[in-house]
Amino acid sequence: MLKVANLCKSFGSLVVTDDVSLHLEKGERRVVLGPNGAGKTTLFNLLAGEIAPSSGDVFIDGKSITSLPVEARAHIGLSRSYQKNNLFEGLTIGENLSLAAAVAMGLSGSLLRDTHNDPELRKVVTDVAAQVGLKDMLEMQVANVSYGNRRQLEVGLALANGPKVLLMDEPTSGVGPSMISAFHGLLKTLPRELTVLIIEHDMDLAFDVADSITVLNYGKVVFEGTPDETRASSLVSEIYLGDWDDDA
Amino acid sequence: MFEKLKPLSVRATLAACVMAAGVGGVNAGETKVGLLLPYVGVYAALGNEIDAGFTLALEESGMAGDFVIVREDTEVKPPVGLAKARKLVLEDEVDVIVGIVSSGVLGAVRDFVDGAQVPLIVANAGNNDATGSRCSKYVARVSFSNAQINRPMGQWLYDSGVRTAYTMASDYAAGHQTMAAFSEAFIAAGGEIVGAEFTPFGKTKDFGPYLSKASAAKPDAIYVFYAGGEAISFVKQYASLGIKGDIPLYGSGFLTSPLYVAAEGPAAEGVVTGAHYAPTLDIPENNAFKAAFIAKTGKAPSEFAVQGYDAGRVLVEAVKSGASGREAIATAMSKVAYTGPRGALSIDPATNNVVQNIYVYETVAGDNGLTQKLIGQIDNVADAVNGCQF
Amino acid sequence: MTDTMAFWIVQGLHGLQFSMLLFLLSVGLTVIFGLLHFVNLAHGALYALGAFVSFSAVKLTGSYWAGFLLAPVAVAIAGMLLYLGLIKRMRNAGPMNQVLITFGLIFVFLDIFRIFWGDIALGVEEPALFSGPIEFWGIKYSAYRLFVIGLGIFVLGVLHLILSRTQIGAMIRAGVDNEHMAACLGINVEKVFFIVFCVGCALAGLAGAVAAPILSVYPGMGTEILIPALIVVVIGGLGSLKGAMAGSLLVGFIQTFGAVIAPQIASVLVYVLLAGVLIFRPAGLFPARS
Amino acid sequence: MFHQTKLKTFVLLAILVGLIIYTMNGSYFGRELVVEVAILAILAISVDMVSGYGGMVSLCHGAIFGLGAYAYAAVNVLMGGPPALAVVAAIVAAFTFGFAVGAVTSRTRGIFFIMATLAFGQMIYVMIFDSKSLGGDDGMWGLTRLDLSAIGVNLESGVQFAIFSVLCIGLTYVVAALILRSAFGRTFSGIHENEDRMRALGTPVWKFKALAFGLSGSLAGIAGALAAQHTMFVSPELVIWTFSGEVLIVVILGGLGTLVGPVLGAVVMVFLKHEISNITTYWHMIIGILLIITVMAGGRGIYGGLEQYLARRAAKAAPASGAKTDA
Repeated sequence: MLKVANLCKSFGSLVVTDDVSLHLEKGERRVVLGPNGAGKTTLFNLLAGEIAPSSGDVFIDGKSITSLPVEARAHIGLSRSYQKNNLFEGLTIGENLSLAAAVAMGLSGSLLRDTHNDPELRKVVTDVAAQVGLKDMLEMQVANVSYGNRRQLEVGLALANGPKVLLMDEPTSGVGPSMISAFHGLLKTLPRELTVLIIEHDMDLAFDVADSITVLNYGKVVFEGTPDETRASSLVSEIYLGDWDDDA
Repeated sequence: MFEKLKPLSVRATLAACVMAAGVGGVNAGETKVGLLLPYVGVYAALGNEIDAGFTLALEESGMAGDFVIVREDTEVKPPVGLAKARKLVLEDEVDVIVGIVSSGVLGAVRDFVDGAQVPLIVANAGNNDATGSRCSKYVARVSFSNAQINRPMGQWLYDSGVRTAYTMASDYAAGHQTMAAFSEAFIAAGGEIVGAEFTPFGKTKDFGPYLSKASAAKPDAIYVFYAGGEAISFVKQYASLGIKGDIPLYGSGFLTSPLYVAAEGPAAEGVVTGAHYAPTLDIPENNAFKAAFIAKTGKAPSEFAVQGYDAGRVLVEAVKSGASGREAIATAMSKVAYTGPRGALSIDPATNNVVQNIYVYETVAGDNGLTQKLIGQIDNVADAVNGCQF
Repeated sequence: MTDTMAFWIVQGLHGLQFSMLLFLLSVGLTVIFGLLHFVNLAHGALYALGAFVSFSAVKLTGSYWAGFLLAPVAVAIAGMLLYLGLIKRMRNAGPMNQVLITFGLIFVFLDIFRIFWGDIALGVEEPALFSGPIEFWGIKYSAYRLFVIGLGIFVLGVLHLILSRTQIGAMIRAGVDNEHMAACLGINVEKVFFIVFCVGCALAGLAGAVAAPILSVYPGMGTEILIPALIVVVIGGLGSLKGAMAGSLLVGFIQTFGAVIAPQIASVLVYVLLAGVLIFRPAGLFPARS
Repeated sequence: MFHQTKLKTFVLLAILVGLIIYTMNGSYFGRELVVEVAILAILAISVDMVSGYGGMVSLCHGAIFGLGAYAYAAVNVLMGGPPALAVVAAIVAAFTFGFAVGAVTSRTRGIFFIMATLAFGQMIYVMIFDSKSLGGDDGMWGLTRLDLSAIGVNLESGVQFAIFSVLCIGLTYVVAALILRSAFGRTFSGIHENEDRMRALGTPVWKFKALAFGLSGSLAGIAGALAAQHTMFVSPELVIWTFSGEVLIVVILGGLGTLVGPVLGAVVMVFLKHEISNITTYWHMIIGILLIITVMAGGRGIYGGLEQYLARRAAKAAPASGAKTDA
């Protein structure tokens, strides 16, 4: 479903993504691990098209999307959430979700339909809101809700965008244990055919939800395997023990 | 839209407020005049000169009490001018409109006054068409037409020995009409136009590139049409670039108008221009006018003040002849003739344009700054009918 | 020297002279832009103020140089008042509010000029030292215009030296590059802003005083020059000395040679250039910040 | 994001009815003022649509407006076309230019955008001024008004034309409101809120900006067609850049991003200016000072202030309710 071939990115002499290759099957849940500065977010930016790679290719469904701009990738079904909240602060949660859903449903350019009162779209919005636990907060303005709710909305926007491949950048960053477990539950309820790539710090979550795990260090893929293999890998624990202060 | 169509009344002077006694207070036999002039914007100074000349004419006639004046500001914007003209006619119900400085405003107002059958005495705007193809029984002009001032200059330049000329003018209707009239006459007399340039109107700050081009063509003379701020820049740059020493400069009188010539300074000395008025014209009518104008305003009159004065005189003469009401004034104003500050003056019944003398003068240093030395005079210049049909 | 060559050299000098005038005007605008993130539409009005002050100074003293010296000082004082009264408070108000405030100032200045100096265009004489034309290599050219060209190059040199060699220059460069970083480094950003704003205004006043003998002086002169100056800033890139000079030269030469070679399309050429820059280099040719 | 509240509906209807009553009872000159209000209000609505809801602060709407007026005149006078066709031409020309400006400037933000619009507006001015066929400095005259005699309306009559103009305000408002509450309009507001995220969600941002600017331009074109019919004359003064700034003043005065506020702003501005200029020819200065005070006060405009006042009163009456305004 998502294939990354020999992706490289360097800023001047600094190589931040070094010959990364990945292959995700349809429906696969893959977690990307790695210490701070390992180039995880850069990899996501490359996949989403927000920065251009120095070399290498990205494929979805066997088609190269390397030269496509951000918005075209989103149209193909590549959706992402951000590590730092990137929301429509001045709007309500419902309005946020309906903006994303309207794009997915091909309505966003319509001059005739009012997405706010469109039953079809309204249903998508309430479904996604229920999924991420924001069902009762649709009328709240984003600027007035808690940080945790915003993290939920961050994921909600990506989901409402109708993805085939979902990139989630540390969805649980900075939230408390109860929300982590709620998020945990959410991941399990996602449709099985959805391909998900998650950057995650919480090991337990990673081992629980992942079908497979990729470990990045200094921009390179240093390990790839199942959760059990990862747990057993001395290399992985070395990287993590050696860089313990990653609880950002 | 408030900038463009802003119709409002501006009382320019306190004296005006006294006279504008209010709507409805007009006694039988009184004539209500709408004075339509720019009081803000680039032509505000012209508007004030014309206003002063006009009121002087009414006061001098001793009939000031017979007129009620309503002043409106055109802001030199045609849509505003039109809105004000409509207001004067429909709301104030004036008998006659006087004024209009820019041809743009005149173009906008012409159809309206023609349709409403309200006489209009034009006190400046010189577009040929207003007394040519777009002439109207209701529109009389006491100022000048662009062709009228410049046509005689073609022959005059040739007669004074100029064989080749390079023309330069602002790129708008007045510039084109001016140069067409001059060039036609100059060529007919036997001269040759070796180059012509129209510079972007209102946007040209630096005439250097054009002046250097003109200088490179090595003509006997440069003949130009510039007015106001452009005239000041042009004359100074002409001198500063050293072209003054090589090629003499001629033009229509606005180039060295008394209103602006002081700002041009010594650069203007020796420039020869043709105009319908020269302040130094030594006839009793002009001397009396100058004295009265200085007594009233404290400064010497320009050609614009004279135009305002003559607009007032034409109106006074028309009313004196017994005219009262719109139709009668319109008919009477085409028949007016008298000798005023600029000599013999009459309205041409065929076109409603003024018939007047054109004076050629050189700007020279005098005791109190620059003054005008008369060096030529062409009498009774009248425009051709140019398709005018009433 | 052939006539043709002399002709093109003279036209080149015209272009250079106009460019230098634009440079004096736009350099203040662009540095204020780049450093304070403040757009001052009244910059043109300050230029006009410089011209009017110079007119009055010349009239009172009879010497061009009185105006030449007084105009920048007077306009810098006006700028100081504006900064303390309005601009300091509006610095973080967003571009639209800044545009509106300074747009309001244009109106206010226009009427101030009318009240004090009237509606009639005024003139200032060239200084006796540079009066009339001088001849060199068989070329005759205005001495005063050569002075303007020299002055522009001189100001460019001084500004370059200040920016590259002095403490305050380093502060300005740091501030343009990254305001927060500069503040962290212990630079008194407020003070730097104030100085830069006043110097920018003084240069606008100088431009007005210098332009007065070439052009005429009238209330609308500032509004008319504003758009070319803004175009210079956009083309050159915000906050950069190099950009201001490059933009001024481009606009100056395009206008001059456009007027000579292709007068029909000359007036549109600058806008075509602007559109091209906006499409291909939206941050201008030499943006100070990468 | 746009919401048509009851307060908006009420204020709009109150203004329109008020203007119509004023027209019926007013003098000739009062009717001129009403038409002026209408033209300014329509233009202010079109500016608010992109500036208030899309953050595209435009200094070229005056030029688009003038372009519309000239397109009307060109079809009506030069080609002898009927006024209805000329209105269409005005809208199409204004849309096309607006779309082009929106597309070219879609990558620029903030002050760069403002200055780019200023320059492109000025380009239109230069082109119109330099165009001999469009009459250059003299402009064009002899324009005719729409013939609505089929529905018993005679636009040659001052009263009927003024009422027609007022109805045009309502029509423009409805069109702008429908655009803003459509999926397109909401996406456009989303771009204003967070352009990068909107792009990441799959929105080709430049198309939305260009189309929104084009649609807003076509409303400005309607104002242009109305102005051309009002004076039956066009001249380059219509296109002058300071007018764009004045429209922006009206929008701010009434309340940016409220859609009905600009209509209110237009009414206040026209009548205020009329009153001030009766007193002094230095009215530019007074308007300028008023503008500076308005902006410095950091207010949300007249309508924004009204909304805030009512919300506060409602909050006092029912302290527990967390009513949300649609600012």
